[in-house]
Order: sequence, then C-alpha cells, then structure tokens
Amino acid sequence: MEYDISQILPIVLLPFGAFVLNALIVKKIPRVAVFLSCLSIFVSFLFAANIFKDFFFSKYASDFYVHRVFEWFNLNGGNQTFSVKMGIYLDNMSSVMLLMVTGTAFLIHIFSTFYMKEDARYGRFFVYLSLFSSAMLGLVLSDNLLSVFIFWEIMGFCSYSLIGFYFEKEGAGNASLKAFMTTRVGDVFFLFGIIALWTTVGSVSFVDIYSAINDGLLSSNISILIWSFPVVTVAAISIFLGTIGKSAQFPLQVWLPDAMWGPTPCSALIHAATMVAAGVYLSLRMYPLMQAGGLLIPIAYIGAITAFGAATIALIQTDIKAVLAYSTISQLGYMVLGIGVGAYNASFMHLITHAVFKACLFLSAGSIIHSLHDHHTHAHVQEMPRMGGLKKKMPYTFIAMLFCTLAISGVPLFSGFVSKDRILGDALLMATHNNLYIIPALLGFGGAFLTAFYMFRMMFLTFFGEPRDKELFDHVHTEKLKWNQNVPLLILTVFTLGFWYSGSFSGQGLVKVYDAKYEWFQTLIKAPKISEFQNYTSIGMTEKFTSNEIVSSKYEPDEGETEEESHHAHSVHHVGAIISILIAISGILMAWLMYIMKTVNPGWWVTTFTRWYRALQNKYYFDDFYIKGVIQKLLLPLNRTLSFFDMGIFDRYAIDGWAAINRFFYKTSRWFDNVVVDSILVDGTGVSVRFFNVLLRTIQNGKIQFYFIVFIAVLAGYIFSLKPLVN
Amino acid sequence: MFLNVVFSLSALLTVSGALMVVVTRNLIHSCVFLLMSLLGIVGLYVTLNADFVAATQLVVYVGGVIVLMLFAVMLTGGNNTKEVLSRFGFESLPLMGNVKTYFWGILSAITMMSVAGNLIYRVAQSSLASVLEQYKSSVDEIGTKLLTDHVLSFEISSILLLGALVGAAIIARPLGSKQLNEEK
Amino acid sequence: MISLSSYLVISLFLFLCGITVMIARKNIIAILLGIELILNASALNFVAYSRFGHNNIDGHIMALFIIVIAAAEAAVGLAIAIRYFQNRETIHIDSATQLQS
Amino acid sequence: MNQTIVSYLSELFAVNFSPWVVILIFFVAVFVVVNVMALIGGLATYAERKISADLQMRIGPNRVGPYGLLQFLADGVKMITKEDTIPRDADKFIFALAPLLCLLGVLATLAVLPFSSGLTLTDLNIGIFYLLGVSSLVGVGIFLGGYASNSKWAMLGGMRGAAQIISYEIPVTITILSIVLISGSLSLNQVVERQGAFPNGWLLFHNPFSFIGFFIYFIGALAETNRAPFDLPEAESELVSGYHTEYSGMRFAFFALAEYIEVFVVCAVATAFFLGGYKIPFNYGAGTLLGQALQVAMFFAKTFALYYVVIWIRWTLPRLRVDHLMTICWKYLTPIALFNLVGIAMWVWLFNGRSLYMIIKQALVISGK
Amino acid sequence: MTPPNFDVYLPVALLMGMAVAMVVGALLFGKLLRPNKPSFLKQSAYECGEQPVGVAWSYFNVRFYVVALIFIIFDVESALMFPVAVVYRRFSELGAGASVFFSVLIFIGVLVVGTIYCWSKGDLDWVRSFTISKDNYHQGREQ
Repeated sequence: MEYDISQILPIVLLPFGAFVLNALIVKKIPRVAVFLSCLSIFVSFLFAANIFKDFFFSKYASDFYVHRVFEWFNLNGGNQTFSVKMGIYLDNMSSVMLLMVTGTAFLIHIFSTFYMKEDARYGRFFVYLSLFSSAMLGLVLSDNLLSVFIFWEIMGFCSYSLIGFYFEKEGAGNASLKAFMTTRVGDVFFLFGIIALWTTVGSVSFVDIYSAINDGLLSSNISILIWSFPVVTVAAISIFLGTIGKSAQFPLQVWLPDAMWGPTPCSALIHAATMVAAGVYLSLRMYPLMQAGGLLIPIAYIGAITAFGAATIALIQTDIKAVLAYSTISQLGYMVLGIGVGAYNASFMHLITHAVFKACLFLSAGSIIHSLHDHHTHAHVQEMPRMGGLKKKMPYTFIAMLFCTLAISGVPLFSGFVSKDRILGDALLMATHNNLYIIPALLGFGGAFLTAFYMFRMMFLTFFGEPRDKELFDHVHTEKLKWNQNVPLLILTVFTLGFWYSGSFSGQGLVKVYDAKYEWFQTLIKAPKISEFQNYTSIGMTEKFTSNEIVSSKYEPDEGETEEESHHAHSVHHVGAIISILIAISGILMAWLMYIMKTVNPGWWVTTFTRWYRALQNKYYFDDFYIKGVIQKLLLPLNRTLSFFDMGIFDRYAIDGWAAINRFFYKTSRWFDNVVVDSILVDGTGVSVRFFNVLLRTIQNGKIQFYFIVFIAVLAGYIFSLKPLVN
Repeated sequence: MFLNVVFSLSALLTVSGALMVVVTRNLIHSCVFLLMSLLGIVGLYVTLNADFVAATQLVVYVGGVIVLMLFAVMLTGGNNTKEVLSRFGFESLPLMGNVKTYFWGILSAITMMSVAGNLIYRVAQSSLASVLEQYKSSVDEIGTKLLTDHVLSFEISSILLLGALVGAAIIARPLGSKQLNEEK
Repeated sequence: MISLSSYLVISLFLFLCGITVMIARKNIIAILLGIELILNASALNFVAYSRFGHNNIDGHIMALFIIVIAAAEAAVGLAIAIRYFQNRETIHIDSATQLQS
Repeated sequence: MNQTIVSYLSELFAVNFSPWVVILIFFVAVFVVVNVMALIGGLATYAERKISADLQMRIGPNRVGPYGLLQFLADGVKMITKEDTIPRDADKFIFALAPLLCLLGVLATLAVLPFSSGLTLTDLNIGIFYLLGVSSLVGVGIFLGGYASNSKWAMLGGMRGAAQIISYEIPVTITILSIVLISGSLSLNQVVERQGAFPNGWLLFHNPFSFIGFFIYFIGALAETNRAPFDLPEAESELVSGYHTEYSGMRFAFFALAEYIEVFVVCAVATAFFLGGYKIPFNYGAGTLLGQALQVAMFFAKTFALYYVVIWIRWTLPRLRVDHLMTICWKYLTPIALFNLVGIAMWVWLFNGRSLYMIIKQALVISGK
Repeated sequence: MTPPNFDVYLPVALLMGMAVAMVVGALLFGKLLRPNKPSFLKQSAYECGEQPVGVAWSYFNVRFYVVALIFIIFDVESALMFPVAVVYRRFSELGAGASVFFSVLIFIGVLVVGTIYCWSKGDLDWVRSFTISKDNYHQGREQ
C-alpha cells in the first residue's frame, strides 16, 4: 500500500492556504473568505476519508503506519547533533483522528455560517477557524514532538483569539488571557520534556523515542539542581504536565469554564473536538513513555479527580454552556483515567465519541442560545432558569440534544456507553489487580452517576416543563429545518449511536474491519509495540507492515494473557457494564424526580449542605487560591524581591559600577583621543597632506603646455641616453 | 640641377613658413604661413618622388585642413581674441608668450637640435644605400599595397574617419537655447 | 647635395617649430597648428626614409595614414575648441584647467 | 611614360634636347598657354555679354572694334588704370595675397589639360588628383579675399564661397573617382585615350551611371566656379558684390580672370572625362603636327560648346537660396554620386569594364552567329 | 643624381611662377599708370554708404564648421580611394573583383553610415542650425 505524500499533505495545507488567502481578502470580500474556508475544510475531509478508507479496508489494518520524513534543520547540541526531521507519521490512530477532526470541523464551519451570520467580524472568525483546523491536523500528522509543540502553540494562539473574539466584553479579554497563561504553564513543562528527551535521545521523533525506550536509553539519570532522576520519569512528567495544561486536568482546569466567553461554535471546536483532545492525543502518543516512566497511577488519580470534581461543580451551574464546559472537563478526566488504567484503546475511543457528541451538544446549545434573544438587553440568553418548555418550539434541536445527552450519560445503545463503560471496566479490572486503583475506579463510577444527573437536569430545565420566562419564550420562532442550523446537528446525532464504534450494543460487533474477526476499533487502535521500532531509521520513507494475523479480541489493552486471566477480565467487564448501566439510569431517575416530578426539592440540598454548595459555587476556591494564594502571596512577593534585587542591587552596584568604570576609561580615552590622535595624528596627517598638496598642485595644474614641456624633457633625456648605433 | 632648385625653393618655403607660424601673432596669418609651409612640403615630397603623397597633401591640407582652420578661427572670434599673457603655472617659471618664452623655447630647441644632430650623425654614419631608381608612378604600388598588405588599416582608417565625423559633429553641434540655459 | 640628412634637418626644424608653437602660444587653434607641423615633420621623415632606405612604398602609405590621422585630429580638435569657445567666451588654453565644461 | 610636350617633340624630331633647351621649350609653351588662356578669359567676358544680349534680345557691346570684339581690351585698359584702393582697416598682407592664390590655383591646373595627344604641357600620372588639389587653392583664395577686406559683405561672401566650394567639391570628387574606376588611370591623357572618337566610345555613354555622373559633375563644377545659378558668393542683389566687394582695379581683374579661366578648365575636364576629349574620328593625321592641330581644334570645340552651355544656364536660371544650395549638395548630389560610385564599381566588377555599347554589340554578334 | 625625366614637374613650377609674375608685374606696371589719391571715405569699407560699424571679423556660425568637417572627412576618403580606384580595374580583370569590390564597399559604407547619422541629426540642413545658432549667437553675446 504505497502512499503518496500528495494524498496526505493537502489535509493540512488546504486549510492553511485558506487561512493565508482569507487573511488577505477577508476585509474586502468576507463572504468569499467564508466560502473558501468551508470548501477547504470539506476537501481535506474528503482526503481524510480517502485515507481512512484505505486503512479501514487494508488487510494490514491491524498494524500499519506511513512515515515520510525530510530533514528540517540540524543543530549541534550537547554531545550529539540535534537533527529535527519534519515528517509525517500516519498510522491507524492518526487516520481515525483525521477523519473525526475534519468531519466535526466541517460541520462546525457549516453551523458557524448560521451562528455568526449577523456578527460584525463574520469573516475573521472563519480565518481563525481555518488556521485552527490546519494546526490541529498538522499536530495529528506530525511525527516529532517539536512540530507537535509548534502546532500546539499555534492552537494556543488561536484559542486565545477565539475566546477573546468579543474583545469588547471585558470578561472575554480576561478569559482569553487566562486561558493563554494557564496553558502556558503546561507548555513550559512540555518544552522542558522535549529538551530532556532530545538531550538523551538526540532526536524528538516518536519512533526514535520508542526505540530509545525499548533500548533502555532513557533509564539514564538527569540531574536537576542536586537531585537526579531518571530521564524517562522527568520527560513523562513534563509531557503529561503539558497534557494537563492543554486538556484542563485537575490543577489547571480553571481556564476552560471561562473559555465559554467565546462564540459557541468555537467552543464546540476547541473544547469538544480538537484542542483539548490534542492533550489526550499527545498522552496517547507518548503512552509508552508514560508506561516506562511508571506514571500510570498518578495519571489515573488525576483523571479520576478531574472527572469527579468537575462533575460535582457541574451540578449547580445554571449557565447552559458552563454545564457543558464542566462536563467536558470531566469527560477529559475519563479519558485520562483511561490512559492511567491502561485502557489505551478505550480512552482513544472515548476521545472520538466524546468529540462527536460534545460537538453536537455545543452546537445544540448554540442554536438554543441563538434563538433565545432578549429584546430588552439585546443579548442572547444562556441562563437555564429563563428557559424551559422549548421542546415544542425547537424539535430538531431537542432530538439532537436528547440523543447526545443519552450518549454522554452512558445509556446503552449509545456511543458514550461503549467507550466510558470500557474505561470503567478496565478501571475495575485494574482495581482487582492493584489496590491503588480502587479509588480511581470508585470516583469514576461516581462521576458517571453525576454526569447522568446533571446532564438530564440540563435537559429538563431547558426543554421540559413550563416556560419560566414567558416573554422570551414567545419571541422564539418555531424552528424549521435549516441546512446550516439543524442539519449539522442531526448528522452528528446519527453518529452518537453506539454501533458505529463497537458494532453491538454491548460489545464486539457488527462493524468490522475488512476480513477481521473482531470489531474495527479494537482491531485498529493498539498501544504502539515499542519492540517493533528498534533499529529503525527515521530518515526517508518507511512503510511497515506486520503479518496478517489479527490479535485475539480482549478488552485488555495489553495482550498475551493466559486464558483464565482473560476469562476473569470478561467477568469483571460484565460486572462493570451492569454497574454503569444501573448508575446511569439512577442518575436520570433522580433528575426526573427533582425537576419533573418536583418530589425532591433541590433547595433542601442547598440548605443542608450549605458549605459544600458555596464551595461548589466557588469552584472549590481554585480561582481564589490561584489569585489570592499563588499570585498575590507567592508571585507578587517573588516579583518584588526580584525587582528589588534587580533595581536595588544589580542596577546600583553592577550596572552603575560598570558605568563608573566606563566613565573613567572614556575620560582617559577622550584625553588620548583629543591629544594624541586628533592633534598629532589626524592634524599631522592633514598638515603633511597639505604640504604635499602644495608641492604637487603646482605640478598637477591643468596646463597642457606644462605637461608637454615635461614630456619633451623626458624625451630629450631618453634620446641623450641612447647608445650609438653599431654599424 | 633642377631637382636641387626645386628642393631648395621648397625647403626655403617650408622653413620660412614654419618660422613665421611660430613668430606671427595673428592667427589668420599663422594659418596662411602654415599653408605656405605645407606647399613647401608638397615640393619636398615631389623631390622625393612621392607624387601621390604630394597630391594628397595638397588635397587634404590645402583643400581641407586649412579651410577648416580658417573657419574655426572665424568661429572663435577671428584673431581679435587678445592672447592673454598669463603665468605658466609655476611661480618659478617665466611668463609665456613673450621674450622669455622664446628664450625657453629656443633653449629647448637647441637641446633638441643637439639631440637630433647627434641622431642625424648616427644616421649618416649608418650606411644607407642611397641609390635612387628611375622615376616611376607610385600610385599603382600604393593602390596595390592598400588592397593587399594594408587592407586592414585601409578599412580601419574608414572606422577612424567615421569616429572623427560623428564625434566632431556631436561636439560642434550648435546647442539649442534650452541646453544653453541649462549650461548657464 | 641632397641627401637624407637634409630632409631630416628640415623635418626636425618643422618639429621644433611645432613644439615651440605648442609651448608658446596660448590659443588652442594655434596649438593645433603646431600639431599639424609636427605631424608633417613625421610624415616627411617617413617618406624620406622610404626613399633613401631600401626603396619600398610603405613609407608613402604611412605618410598617407598620418595625413588621414592629422585630418581627423584637426577635425575633432577644432570641434572641441569651438565648443569650448561657445561655453566660455575664450579659447585661452590656461583657462581650460578643469575637466568639466 | 609621362608624356610631355618636350618628349613628344623629341620623338617627333628624334633629337635629345639639352636641359636649357627643355626649359626654354617649356617656358615658351607655358607662356603661350597662359596668354591664350588670358585671351580666352577676356573673350569669355565679351561672349557672355553678347550671348546674354542675344538671349535678352539686346544688341550688346558693339562699339569697340568690329562687333565690339575689342571690348575686353578696353576693359583691361580701364582696369589697369584704375586706382586700387585698400580699405583702411583691411588686412593688407592677405588682401594682396588672395588674388594671387586664386590665380595660382587656376593657372596651375592648366599644366595637365590634355589639349592633344602630344601637345599637352605635361601629363602627370596623378593628373586629375593634382588638378583637384590645386584647384582647391581657389577656395582658400576666395575666403582670404573675403576675410582680408574688413567688410561685412565681403566676409559673408567669402564664408559662403568657401563653404559652397568645399561642399560641391564632394560630388565632383566622387564622380571623378567613379570615372577613374573605369579608366583605371589618373592621367587625363590616359583617360582620353581609353575613349573613342564617336559618342558610343565616350565615357558619357559608357554606362547609365556615368551618364548620371556627367550631370552631377557639371552641376558641381558650376557651383565650384561660382557660376549662376550658384553665384551665391557674389550675389549682387544680396551681398553687394560678394568677396571682391572691396577689390578694385587690377586685383579685381585677377579674380574675374581666375573665375573665367576656371570655367574653361572645368569645361575642359568635362570634355576630357566624358566627351572623348581630343579624339578625332579615325585618328586622322596621327603622328603629324596636322593631326595634333586637329585634335586641339576638336578639344577646344567641345570645350567651347560646354562653355556656351554654361553661359546659357547663367542667363536662364534664377539664383538659388543658400539653404537650397546646401540641400542640393548634401541631400541630392552627394548620395547620388555615392550610389554612382558603387554602381560603377559593380559594373566594372561584373562586366570587366566593358561599355554598354560593347556588351550589346557582343550580344548581337553572339545572337547573330 | 637627377633621375631622368623629372622635368614633368617643370611646367607646374613655371606656371606658378608665371602666375606670381603676372600679378606682381601687372600691379607694378599699373603703378605707373594709375592715380593714387587716397581719402578717408575712399578707404573705408563699403557698407551701403553708411559709416562701417564695428569689425567684420565677428563670431560666425557653427554650420560652416560642420560643413567643412564633413567635407574634410569625404576628402580624406577620396584621397584614400584614388589609388584603389586606379588598380581596381586591374584587380577585377585578374579575377579578384569580388574581394576588392567588397572591401571598397565596406570602406564607403562605413562613411555612408556616418553621413546618414549626421543627416538624421540634422547637421546637413542649413536652416535648422541657423535658427538654433542665432540665439546661440545672442547667448554668446550676452555674457
């Protein structure tokens, strides 16, 4: 299966070209710019679909990757040359990811043409979107950490400018700044990890890193200050910190809710499909590193904590987008938990499914917000308490949102169930093996319950019951099927069904890879077997196939287990599936009791657990902690001390002293310059030149006749000097 | 015998003409004396059996160059541009254009004369076959040489003439008033 | 008796007169006259040598080319003199000391 | 090879003259020729007046002598008895020199005129070139004459005259050059010898280019001799009398004489170059003095015919404007003359110098066979 | 050492001498006959009866020079062409006609190029240079 690079590169280059072109023409003809963006992303979607088709139907789909490399630049660093090879790394995971990203991005583009229609900066939004999509696709296709980092930062910039898209609002500006800064914290560590890997491996290419891990190159120690750690641990921690920053994990999740200031489609793009997924994607790519670094358990803890805590905060949110934001955080937490418990395949699956239904959810919220227009404040309404009973007004959005909610809350037949259930099942399995995993597993199950609860709370508050704001409700038009409002939602809705991913409702399936025995996701996505990358050269083109044999279908990410182990795993997974189904149903039931039947009064909870409630309202005081604690108590004093050192000590003594020394020297040199150079050398030269000038000017007068006299004199001398002719 | 007469006459003409060219101050007179001296040279050529060269001298110089000179003199204001006697350039050197000048000129002339006398002496010493053939036409020989041996210089001289024509025409072309104002 | 040296002496005299004119006169046209004298002296030398030397005609041809060159030189030189006079109302040689008009 | 009258006589009488006799013969011949020329010049004035009177239906001079034939002698006497005034601020030296130069230039051209195959004074083998060079003295003379008499009219006339003469020397020279290409010699006798007695042998009808060249030469010659319609230098209606405004008496006479003799000379050259010169049919009386006399008569007859044409033109055509004069010279005559030169060069190259008549004859003969 | 029949040049010398003699003799002879009463008016230059103003030797026009320039170039050209013309026919009869013809053609063509240049630049026409050189003359006088 020979791959031509011209089939792969357009996926990145088309949106980027659209970005460049639009940046030029957007001021003049914004509509053309919009059309170009949509067209470019659609064409790259076609390319991605073509690639996915090849991977899907290839006999070698089990394990195959394309690797195109060319030398980018070559530094001489440390003890070895640092050769960065800009390259394309395309394997099963990338192909699936490409399909997901381009598809959702295309639908989001389409929806944006509806949502941003009346906006003043209609075209500019699409310029950002194009750049953003191209950056994400480039990250998916890039084969080394450095280019990953570059695209990563481009996405950071795009998220900054998209979150701050309505920069007239003060909150938007702050939110964009906050998002930028917070992700920077992670990116610094990420860069540090890259450097650490480079100094050890001498390359930043994935495959080189894999082979280096396999050869145990990374077990050498790197010394930070006085302590020394093994490189692999340091690199794993740093890169995972990058993931934390990017996909809003536990300590650094604060930026994501504020990022809701941006327009809703960009929220859908950033916080559902692409950017936050990029962190998880990086962690998955670096899964062998995490494994080798022994980092799985902390990752599991962080993921579980994030999932549960975000879910708890989401319970009391009244802003529809805030609910979605926290649900996003918690779902990302599930993915990270999946990585932690070694459910590589399931985690990636949850990434995909979550991307689909969360994009759909955001878009639905967008269409709701767009249709709810307050005529007093001339603003769109996002508050759930003012909604309600919208089911009759906007049926299509209702259908889409209902399906997505069912999916996210893990109801069977839906995609969320398949992926989340597998993660939880693996967590449970690991818990049976290792006691340390008990807490993450429990937190995961609790988070699932809460997820079901608050999602349906949102549903009920939005669509069911009586309209609480009558006037607002009356202004809403009954929606008709519009190609750029509802059709993208419905298309996404179709893909929230579970069997697309794992054929059957509860397991292996109908949809299979071509002549594979088991379901396609299981077959395609595997943890990279680093033993295959050894003595592998990453220069030039590489296409690697393994044999045709399809590995045995077990939910375990790592294979080669004995029979009873796999049987045990089967049983555990069945248990986990049953538990999560029960949990989901109970959560939905509770929401129903609270907000439809009104038998359970939410106020009671509030009054009973007041402090918890306040803590939740303040998001566990994270912002206060960061602002009051970290920034004011830590950074500002540090800043002051630094400035004192800088101004008081360094400036006064070092710089002023240096200046004093210089002054002394310049005085002496000025004296030297004036006396010796000017008055002796320069003027002396001038005097001598004038002297010779006076001498030569008299000879060099333009008088031809004088020259002639000289010529005659010379001739006479010559003739006198002739010797007599010999005869 | 007749040859000697012609020779001495034309030599006298030449020498006196050249001397007058040196001495006289009037430019037109200088041109006329130059013409005289050139006619004398024509006579000398004739005594040297160089009849064609003599005729060429007559045509080119008498017909062309002298007329050109006269025109140029008239164009530059005839001879009523008084010859300013200015310093020669060095303070140490004498004024030019007066007696001292001629003193210097004659001094240099004497030096050159001695040099040339010494040269002539050597030439006379060197045994030159001074047998003179019959008088015969030089035109055919010159034509043959021009077409065989010296054909290249023959053509190149046409290039030279072209350059002289174009260059002199460009230099001497009367200026438009605009150009003149620019030059002011 | 007519011999080579008599012609040489005449041409030498012409040459010296030319040099004297070139040195003494301050008028550009007069200097051109001197140049003509000098050129004629050289041409006369050529012809005299071609007559009294081993008798071949090349000396005549040299004289011809000298005349050609003299004509061209006179043409260009006088043109320069005229232009100079047009630019500044004189053709005094000593006022022609800088290279720009 | 160099035919002179002395060599002809020595051949005729089969004797060798001693140098003094040679000089004597030459002196006599030259004296005769010069006086004849002076006579011709004088008669030319009379003829001019008579012919003009005839053309204008007047009578003309008829008092002095039979038919006023001695008028020119009377004029000569008048001239020689006139007081010659020299302007106060004239350049005396050049004022005296100018007529001498004119006369010198004109008389020196007489040396090479082929009056007959034997009786020509001398037949230089650079004849025509020598003639051109010497006649260019006239231009200098006219210019100096104009310059010396410190008068505006004279100055203008002198400048014009010099410019006109040197300008019209170009087409004349080039035409003569093209004729030399055919005849292959510079000596006028040779040129005449190459022609035939009958018009089919003349160089005029040698080929079309030479036919054109004859007229170019004739116009140029008219202009060179300051004859009407080219008498700009002495245009009495514009410049009072041109370059000899200030001349009076004998000095003026020299100018006039030089002009009339020059007209004769150019006519003679035209005769020798184009009209077969002294050739008489069947070369009658060859080798005898009678034959020479006939040749001289033939030569003079042709020349006087041309002279008559010149006078006729003068009294027929109006005078040109000066810019028209220059335009005719530089923009018509010179290019045509150059074209003629190239054409004749090609003719000589292609037909080996055979004349048109001979080519046609050979063609007829060949076809006749 | 007089080479034989050098005396072909004798008539030339005699003619020149006769010309000189004619002029001088006539003037001397006339001196005996003619009156000599110079007066102021008689000796003043003729200016249509007016008092002559200034001197006639004033600045003249460049067109004269340009004409003389082109003339001398053609003169030299003809001087070089004459010997070639003399032997031209012989060469062509010897069969070297083509080469000789083309060498002559080149020689003339180069000069024709120069003439065409002067023509195109207007050096050959009289009036233009007159109109231009008139104010040139005034410019010269103003300085």
